[in-house]
Amino acid sequence: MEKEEIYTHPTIDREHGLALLHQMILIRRFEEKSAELYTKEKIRGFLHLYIGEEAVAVGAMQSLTDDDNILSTYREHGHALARGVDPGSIMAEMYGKLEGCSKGRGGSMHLFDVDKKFYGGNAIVGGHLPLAVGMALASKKQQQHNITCCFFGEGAMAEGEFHESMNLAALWKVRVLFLCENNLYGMGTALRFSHSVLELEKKGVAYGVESATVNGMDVLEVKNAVEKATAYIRSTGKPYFLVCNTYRFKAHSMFDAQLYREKKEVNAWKERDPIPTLSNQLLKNKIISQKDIDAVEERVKTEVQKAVDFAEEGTFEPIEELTKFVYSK
Amino acid sequence: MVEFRMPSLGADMEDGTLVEWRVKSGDTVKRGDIIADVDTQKGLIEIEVFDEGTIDQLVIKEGEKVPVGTVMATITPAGEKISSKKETIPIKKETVITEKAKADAKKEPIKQPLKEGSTESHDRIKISPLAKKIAEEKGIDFSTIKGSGVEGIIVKKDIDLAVNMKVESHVEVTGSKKEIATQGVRAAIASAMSRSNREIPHFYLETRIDMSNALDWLKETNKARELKDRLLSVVLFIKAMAKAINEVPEVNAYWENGLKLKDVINIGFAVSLREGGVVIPAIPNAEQKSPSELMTFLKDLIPRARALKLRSSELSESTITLTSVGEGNVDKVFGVIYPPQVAILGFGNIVEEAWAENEAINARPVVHVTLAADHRAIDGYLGGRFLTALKNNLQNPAEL
Amino acid sequence: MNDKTTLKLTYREALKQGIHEAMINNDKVFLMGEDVGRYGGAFGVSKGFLEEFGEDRIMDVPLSESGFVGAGIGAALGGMQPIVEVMTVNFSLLALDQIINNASTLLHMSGGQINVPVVIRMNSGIGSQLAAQHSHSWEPFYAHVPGLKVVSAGTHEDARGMLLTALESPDPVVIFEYTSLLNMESEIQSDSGAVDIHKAKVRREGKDLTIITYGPGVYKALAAAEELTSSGVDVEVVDLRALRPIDNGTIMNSVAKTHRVLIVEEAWRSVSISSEIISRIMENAFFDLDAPIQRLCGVEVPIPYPKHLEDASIPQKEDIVDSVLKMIQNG
Amino acid sequence: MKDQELKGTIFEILRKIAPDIDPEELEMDDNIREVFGIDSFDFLQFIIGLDDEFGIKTPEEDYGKITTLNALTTYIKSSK
Repeated sequence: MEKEEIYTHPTIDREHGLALLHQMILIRRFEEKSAELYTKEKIRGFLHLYIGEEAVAVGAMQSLTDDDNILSTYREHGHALARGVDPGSIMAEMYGKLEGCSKGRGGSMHLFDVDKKFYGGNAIVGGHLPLAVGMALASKKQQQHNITCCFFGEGAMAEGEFHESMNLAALWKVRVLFLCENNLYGMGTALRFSHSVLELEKKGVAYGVESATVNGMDVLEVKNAVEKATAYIRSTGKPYFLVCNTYRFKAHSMFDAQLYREKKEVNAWKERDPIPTLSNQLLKNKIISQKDIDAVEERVKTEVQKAVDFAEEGTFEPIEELTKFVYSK
Repeated sequence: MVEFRMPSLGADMEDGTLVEWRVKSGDTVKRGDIIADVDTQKGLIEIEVFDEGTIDQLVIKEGEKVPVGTVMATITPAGEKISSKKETIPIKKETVITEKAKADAKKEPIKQPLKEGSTESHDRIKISPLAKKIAEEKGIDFSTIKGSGVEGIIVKKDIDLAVNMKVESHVEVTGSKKEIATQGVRAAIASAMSRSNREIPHFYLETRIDMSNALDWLKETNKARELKDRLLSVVLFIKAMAKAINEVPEVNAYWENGLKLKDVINIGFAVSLREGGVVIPAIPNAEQKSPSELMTFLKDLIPRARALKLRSSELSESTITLTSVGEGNVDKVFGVIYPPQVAILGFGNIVEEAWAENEAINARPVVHVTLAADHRAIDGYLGGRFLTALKNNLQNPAEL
Repeated sequence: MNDKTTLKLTYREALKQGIHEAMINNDKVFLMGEDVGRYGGAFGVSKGFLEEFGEDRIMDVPLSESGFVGAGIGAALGGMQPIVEVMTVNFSLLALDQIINNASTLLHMSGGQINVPVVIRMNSGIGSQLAAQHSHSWEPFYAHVPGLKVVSAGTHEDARGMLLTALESPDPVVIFEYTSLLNMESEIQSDSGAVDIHKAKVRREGKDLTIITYGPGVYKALAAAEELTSSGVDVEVVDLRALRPIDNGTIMNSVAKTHRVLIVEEAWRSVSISSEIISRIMENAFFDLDAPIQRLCGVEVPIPYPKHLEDASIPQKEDIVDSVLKMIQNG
Repeated sequence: MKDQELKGTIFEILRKIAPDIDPEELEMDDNIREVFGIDSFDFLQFIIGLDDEFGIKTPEEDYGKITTLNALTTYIKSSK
């Protein structure tokens, strides 16, 4: 494992600790239920699970305000849930129902909720980076100080659009948080097969963008790193590039025999599961008790089932509506 | 009892082969445990179980390939005897969108309801959609019509002509096909003549032509030829007329807010029908045909004309018309121009008449030729030059 | 010309006036593109704009088509009204992912929540021997994409006015402009401004045959029509203008009138705009056809460099005249 | 070749030229061309018919000698 900056844990109060735990467990159970529903053919198409990377989404969202824009990838359930998109509307979207957050038109990879400024999952690797730069450009031209946070994997960093966007963001001095979730595999390609330089944060330096890296398996470390990043952006108006080193416990997507990695490696990373990483710290410091954890699990169980029921009762759009949303009027 | 089924891991996964059970009956399992290894087209995949409880029965054996959804094992749920109903998910697939609805959405509604083919089956006739529509509307059987379009396809013009040939005044059409046809001819003549009268300001010129040289040449030529190849004087008229047109092209034109010369010489040859009426098929490129070629051409044309078996193109291509009085002892005829042509040449019979020349009078075979012309297009001077050219051409028949 | 005064100007001048008026009308509008500022526009269309409007509204961008076109689309998401100039349609291939997977699909994928009011202008077409990579005609490609509006400025009037209407659209509009017309002078009404971008237009009435065309084909068809009057052929010229959505009404009315159709376009013949027009006529005006529809299209070859080959690879006025005469004579 | 047979053949030729006429109506001294409106073109076909049937090559000068049935039958008999 590379050396990372070590963060001392500021004392965290009970309420905030439980909230973080709740969000990560919600994401975990929601994703597990999605996997189950996929095997039962309720969800079709592609399904990319966020299990293992919960700390990044939850940690990052803590310092992003309601005015900040979020752009994500196809592995976006965690980001959407952490951003507060209703779980029922996400599940209904994966069922392809009209009640889905994108009216069933987008599916798992294209969740949109403009009220939450959640500007989608983008399925073209790196495709949303220029959009983020553009949105930040528009904010700047309208004297708005919000941040546009753009999540992407280390795979996207091999796309021209990453380099063009980093350069444009630095050149035009716009408020973009480039947040890379480095989970070591671009689908089936390990990091060392897609990047000449493995210290990914070094790529930001080339464009004069403030860059840092953080342990993406610890929600508190991620929270602090993103706090620093957003503070920098809000004060300087300049972009920031943060690499979160994390790991996905499940396959790239549902139909993947994971021939590209060893079970041994997966188990090693599971030792650093972000959920017990947090709950143990809180238990050890006696901030919470096991009962609290069980209560969170129970609450999450109901939330997830409510989401499934909402999706089950949803309706399919009539065929006559097929060509809606192609043009505005 | 809860059923554990072969899971679907991808839209393109139809079946899976059980490679190895990780549990045996009686084992307890909890959510997320690996229950079996299944081989797929993507490789070996660990299969999780989502229900908690004890394995009751392993239904399929290792090595068996089964489609997605097949029951692989049964599990007695953990905890209370019957786990809350809500927990289990109904397996049945949503009956979603009927195939028909999907198909309808794809097909753009075709504006024109496809008309039921109303004409009986005949071998593939090439006719333009527009022409076919008009033919069907006007009740025209287009199977006999020869098309004038590219590659002989029947076009609107052909149908319009056929429509004119049909009885225009909607007279109750009875009698044999022949009668119908002749009534059609009558109608066509009526409409052409009235239009001509309405639109064309006629003026007339006349001349007398000495046919001695022409007839002598004809006699000599026919003597040397087989009986069936004998020439008639009419081919000399046609040839002389065609040559005269080359000298005075203005007569071979049409009027459309301005004189528009035709670049081909198709002489409309008036053929009178025994039962009355006249049809005027065209002799295309008359100037290029020799007298004997003209004779062979007429031998085919005239009988067909008389039997009303003409192609509509033959009836519409003429650029100028030649008419004659036919038998009997009328000596000249003044024609009525067929629009949109601008001239019509009329030949009387060849009769012996007194002919004064160099202060001497003697009898000569003479033909009275008249020219009716459209005064919008040409005038007396040009008409006169045309008739003079005709007269000269007939004086040296050998060059025709 | 009716009594209203007219203005003599080049196609380039018309484009410039259109952008200028757009910039004046709305301060949310800004122009971004390669060499639009200091260089004054690759074809001189935006010369003087940097001095007049400043760097903030006339943005020179690096050669990162995917990047800056994507950013333009992003800016439209963010509430601005960008005019994104892709120097030539040939470079737009690099930005296709942004145009197709973002601009034209976000509205639909988001279930109607997101509009993308971006206008993308592209100089296009053949002429001055730029060879294969610089002589593309991608109208058929863009016209295939639901979610985009695609228009072709084949006349000075449209070069002057299409941009203004396009900027009003809440949905992405792609405007094809033509290098071969830039220096051409013509007359437009002096008060000529915004024009419709959804309807085709009969540029010349006629009764014997309809020529359907767009882009550089328009002036060529009009010239051919003029020449054909001397052989007594009266040709109607329909300028498509809108390549998506295509205006069926004007097309079918003309077919119903003349019963004969010749389609002229510079793009490659297979899977082209003409292929689409023929299908629509078959579907909607089959019984008005008195002869098979003919078309003159680009020869299916990467556009060759030599002038005579380049000229031979697209329909010229003479080809149009010959085709019409052949169609008329064949009945 | 008896008169009756001769007339039958002549009628046959006439029917070939003008299918819709009825030769029976013809009186022996009627002018055939006028009664049936046979123009110079049809008459040439008639002459060719005589040649086919009777092998008579009627020269143009003799056209005037065969205007009626009577004249025609005598002419044919005399030329055989």
